[in-house]
Amino acid sequence: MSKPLVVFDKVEKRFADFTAVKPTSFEIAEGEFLAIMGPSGCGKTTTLRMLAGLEAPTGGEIRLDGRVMNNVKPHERDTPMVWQSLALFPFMNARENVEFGLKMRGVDAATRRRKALEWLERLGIGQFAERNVAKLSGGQRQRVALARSLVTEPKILLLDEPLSALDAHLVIRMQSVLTKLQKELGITFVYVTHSQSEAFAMADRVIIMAQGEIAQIGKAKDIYRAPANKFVAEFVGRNNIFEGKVTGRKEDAVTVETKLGTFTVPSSAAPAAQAGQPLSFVVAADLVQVSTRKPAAENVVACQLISEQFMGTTVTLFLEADDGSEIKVQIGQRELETLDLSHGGKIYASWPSSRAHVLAG
Amino acid sequence: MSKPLVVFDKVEKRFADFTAVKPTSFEIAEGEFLAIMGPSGCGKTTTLRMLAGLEAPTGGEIRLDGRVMNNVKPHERDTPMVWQSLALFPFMNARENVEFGLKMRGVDAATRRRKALEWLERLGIGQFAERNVAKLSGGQRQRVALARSLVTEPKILLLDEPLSALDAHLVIRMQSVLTKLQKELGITFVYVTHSQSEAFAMADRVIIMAQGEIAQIGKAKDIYRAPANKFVAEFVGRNNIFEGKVTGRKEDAVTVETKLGTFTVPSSAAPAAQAGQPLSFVVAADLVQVSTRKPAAENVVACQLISEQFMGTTVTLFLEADDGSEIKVQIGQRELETLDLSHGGKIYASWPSSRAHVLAG
Amino acid sequence: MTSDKTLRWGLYAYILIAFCFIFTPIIWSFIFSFNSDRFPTLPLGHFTLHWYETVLNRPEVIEAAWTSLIVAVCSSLLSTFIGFCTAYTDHRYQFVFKQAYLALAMLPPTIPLIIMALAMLSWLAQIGLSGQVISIIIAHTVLGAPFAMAVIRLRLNDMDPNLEAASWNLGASEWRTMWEIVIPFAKPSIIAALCLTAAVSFDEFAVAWFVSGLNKTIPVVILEILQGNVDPQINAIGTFVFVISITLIVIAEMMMSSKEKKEGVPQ
Amino acid sequence: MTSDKTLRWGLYAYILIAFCFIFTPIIWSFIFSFNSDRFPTLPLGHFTLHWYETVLNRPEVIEAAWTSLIVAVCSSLLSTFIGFCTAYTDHRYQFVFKQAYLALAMLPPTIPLIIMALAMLSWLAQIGLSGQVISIIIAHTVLGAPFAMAVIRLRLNDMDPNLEAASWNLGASEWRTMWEIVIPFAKPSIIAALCLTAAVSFDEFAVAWFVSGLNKTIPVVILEILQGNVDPQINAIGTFVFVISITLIVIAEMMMSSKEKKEGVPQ
Repeated sequence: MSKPLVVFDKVEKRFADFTAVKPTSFEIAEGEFLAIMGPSGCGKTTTLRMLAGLEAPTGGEIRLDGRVMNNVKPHERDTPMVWQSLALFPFMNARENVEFGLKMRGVDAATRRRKALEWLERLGIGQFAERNVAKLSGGQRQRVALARSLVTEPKILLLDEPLSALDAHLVIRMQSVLTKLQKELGITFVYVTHSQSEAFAMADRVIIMAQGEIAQIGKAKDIYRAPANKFVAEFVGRNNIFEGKVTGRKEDAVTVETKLGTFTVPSSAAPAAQAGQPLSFVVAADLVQVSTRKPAAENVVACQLISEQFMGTTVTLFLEADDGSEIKVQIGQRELETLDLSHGGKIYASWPSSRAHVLAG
Repeated sequence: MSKPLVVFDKVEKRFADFTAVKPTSFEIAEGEFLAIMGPSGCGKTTTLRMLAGLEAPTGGEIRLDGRVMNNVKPHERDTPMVWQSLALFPFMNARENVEFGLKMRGVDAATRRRKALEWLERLGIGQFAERNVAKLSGGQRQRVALARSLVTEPKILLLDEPLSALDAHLVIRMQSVLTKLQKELGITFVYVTHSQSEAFAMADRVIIMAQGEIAQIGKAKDIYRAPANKFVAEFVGRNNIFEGKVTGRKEDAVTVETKLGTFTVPSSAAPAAQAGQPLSFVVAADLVQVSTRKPAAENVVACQLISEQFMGTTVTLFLEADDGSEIKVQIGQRELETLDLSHGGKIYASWPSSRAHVLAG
Repeated sequence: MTSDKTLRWGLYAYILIAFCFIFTPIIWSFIFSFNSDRFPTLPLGHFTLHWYETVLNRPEVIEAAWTSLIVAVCSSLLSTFIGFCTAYTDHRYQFVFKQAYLALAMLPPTIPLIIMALAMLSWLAQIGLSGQVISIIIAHTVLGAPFAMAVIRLRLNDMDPNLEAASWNLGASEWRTMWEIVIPFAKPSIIAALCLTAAVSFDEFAVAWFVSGLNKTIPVVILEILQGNVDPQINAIGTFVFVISITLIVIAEMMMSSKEKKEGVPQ
Repeated sequence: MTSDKTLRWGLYAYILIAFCFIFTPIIWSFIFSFNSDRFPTLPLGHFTLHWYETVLNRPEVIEAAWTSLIVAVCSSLLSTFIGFCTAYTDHRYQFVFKQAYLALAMLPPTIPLIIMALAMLSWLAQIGLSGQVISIIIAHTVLGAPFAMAVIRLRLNDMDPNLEAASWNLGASEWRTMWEIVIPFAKPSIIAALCLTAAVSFDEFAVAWFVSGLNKTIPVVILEILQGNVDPQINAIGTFVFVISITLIVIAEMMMSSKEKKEGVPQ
């Protein structure tokens, strides 16, 4: 990891009646693509706005390139932002929008015109330079917003859910534009989103925030494979979470008693577990098997099929165990057709112990 | 299939300047759960509104239970509808909303009160009967709307994208409520939706509409496995569509030349194909394999990785072939981790010929 | 933020000017309507209801109050009815020249009152309606209907277009739906329109004066008294008119803003 | 649908009444302002500009036109400035008692003009400003500012709250942002507010009459001429005032509706 460009040092933001961001510390390396993800109200946008100077931290220190930024006004920073609403100036055409940042920096008319056109060209919308922004399509407006932020050649670009208003197929297109651009320019991107797909597809590192705190920070792969806690396990995806108490310990397995029954987890996953201690573990929905006859597996739960959700070629089955708790199973649509699942009939969900991931704490 | 409750006989709806529904014929059996699905503007909602009498057909005949309905006014039909916006009466409480249909039919106050409370109870919101509908949650409002439509014990219930305003987890819940209800009551449901997941999870049969016409009608499984034409193949899901010309025919395979290269399809899938004829085929995204080294498979395309989309534990890779056309591949997130895909590197997509589904026409 | 103070100053300055030139005079005349001295001087004399008594003993004031009341009630009912019909027609139907009709329907309040009064004066004389109460009622109805329409239209615009269809769908005929759904939904705005048009009629002076003849309304009588001698009776009548108008307008405002609370849907 | 005709009838009936009682009289007086006969009788005499000429030769009319112009220009500038400041303050800042301030700021147009005029008459006499042009300007400014504020506020409400932040974010200071972003964005509504407040001032009669003293505005002069003898000159002045007011209001309307086109974002 190269030297940190941004340092958040116990940064905190309290409003009159609630705390948006609890004291939070992290670093962003130069040239990194960092995504900050979380449900709405988790403090991710406030964090970004503090970096842009639109909110003043009530505690801690934000350093950008070594300089303390706490009291630097927004227009004295060089932290351009791409807004969720785009916030293009509606009474200007595309070129004038892109020129705005240069104009405010006192660049002469000829130079800023040239640079604006260069950037519009680079983003593939050179032919729309003189068109009013209201007359551009969603994807074109997006590119104008990007050009407007990048024309001043900043070291860092802040993006606040920039793709949330686009159609699914445009999101895919813009994702590839963004990743390409970030690689070519080598500048730092800080990308706030609530979409796991966007964060996982683009970011080098992901921060997951919950209620003003960092719940987990790391590579997308690690977060997906090994959620640090219950919140992340629930947020990141289709995980089945089991909470219970350790009842015994054999050489290779720890038995855990939950309200759904007694299950085993590999002892290597919970090396310090003692009988009587609480223990939570997660089984990803795609690792659970279903069958209509009771299998001879280690961990079996008898359920009823409640509903299905189709996503492309994958189906998520929502099962209900006898005690009313929900179990999610993800299988392929082709696999589903080989099973004879009727609503209301008994279905058995099972998984090998080795698939269980034990949650910390 | 039991006797048809609804018959659409060459029904057509023209507005001043465009045709919403071209002459369309189909039947709905008694007790069937039929979903009508399609992109916005395909005529699916107009079809439903004609059944409710809110639009008058400009041609053809609609028969309900044997009776021609073309000129029957909406309030003289018994075709209650659940609206996308719910359309609950905001100045009434939940019970008064449910009572409305009975009141209009002249049912006495005591009876309609009893029936309304029964239905609210049945849908699990008996305790909110006297609450203003504005003070109910989305899911509760949904149930009030259902109760209001069902309290008159109709033979048929029309549903116009009723779940589109709900959160994902509530959609799942309501899907199970709807399917259960339909089975218990044994009445006909006509369910208009743009969501494939809802249609596939609930309906006995699905009609796919495009530009005012029926593109395909059949069981969800059949539509998914064997799309009838290019439109359905594109609409239904993550399919890769190849268009080309037949160049040769061997015992077991037909070779097709497309702009991406020459591929083979099983000759059983295209029994009548002659050299020189145009032929289109589809390969579902989850049947395509990817590798970083060129495989020795029958059908191989060299591509670059453009972008990814994460959905739960499944990843859709968007690849670009040398000629710029897009190839979609769906693999599991765990499988993705075993591949070393870097943006920009060469990737080979391949599939066995037997996986190709030849499109009609 | 540095521009904060400068801008807030704008608001304060306006409030200050408004206070000096409008609210103070009105409070002033309110106070002197209860003051025993004949001329407005400080210190105040003692509290008295004398001026209200003398006003109530002037038969022309009582008569004018009745005229004002009749005109206000009739014209507010008529203009609210017309306003509801036009607003509903606009809400529900599309027809050729609709924009032109609506533009014409909204025009009356933009015509200078003095011009309107002038024109009506000579016109009513031509058709022999000059000096009749009915002519004031008609004039105020024409003046009030656009306000009623605007208020009711605002409310109907908030109505889910499927609400009526849902009512038909559940077995209510078109007229039944009007009574059971549309009017209950529009009720706050109908009450607001009634209050607002009554206030417009009650306060309107130019047309009433030019057109009235023997049937004078309250504002006309104020002017006539004023043309005689300066008198605290004027303060008494002024206070009376002010209290009625403001009450009507406050009710209308409350009715119009109450809808927001009703619509608010919690998640 | 059966209720269709009945309801549409409402709209037509209103248009008909409005035509009979407002538009016809106004067209009537417009026609007779160009008619050679001294009394409005049919058939018409010949076309003449005589009445316009005699009006223009009356020095008190010319003087009143100047007074009206000065008052309208000054008060529309002042009330639009105040209106912009209050609207922007409301848009941007949250502060204690904001609701109360705004309610007070919006109050003046709801006070009956005759009461306002009465109250100002006695008050201005007290503070020695009676009969001055400045007092009419102040009165009209107070009257016009709420309209200006309402119009500009409507526009600022349509402004993406991130627009200003985006401008700071790109290096513009707060004042620069005001000039480069906020004012250009609000421009149509500022022009509309100028026109509207000028029209309000130009048409206002009660306050101007009570307060004016020697500095009479056009509506006041109309009344005074009318109190003398009936004369087609009145038709000429009336037509003149009507054309100016309607022009100002039409410009204001166009400015206010033009925003919709600008905002429309195609998919």
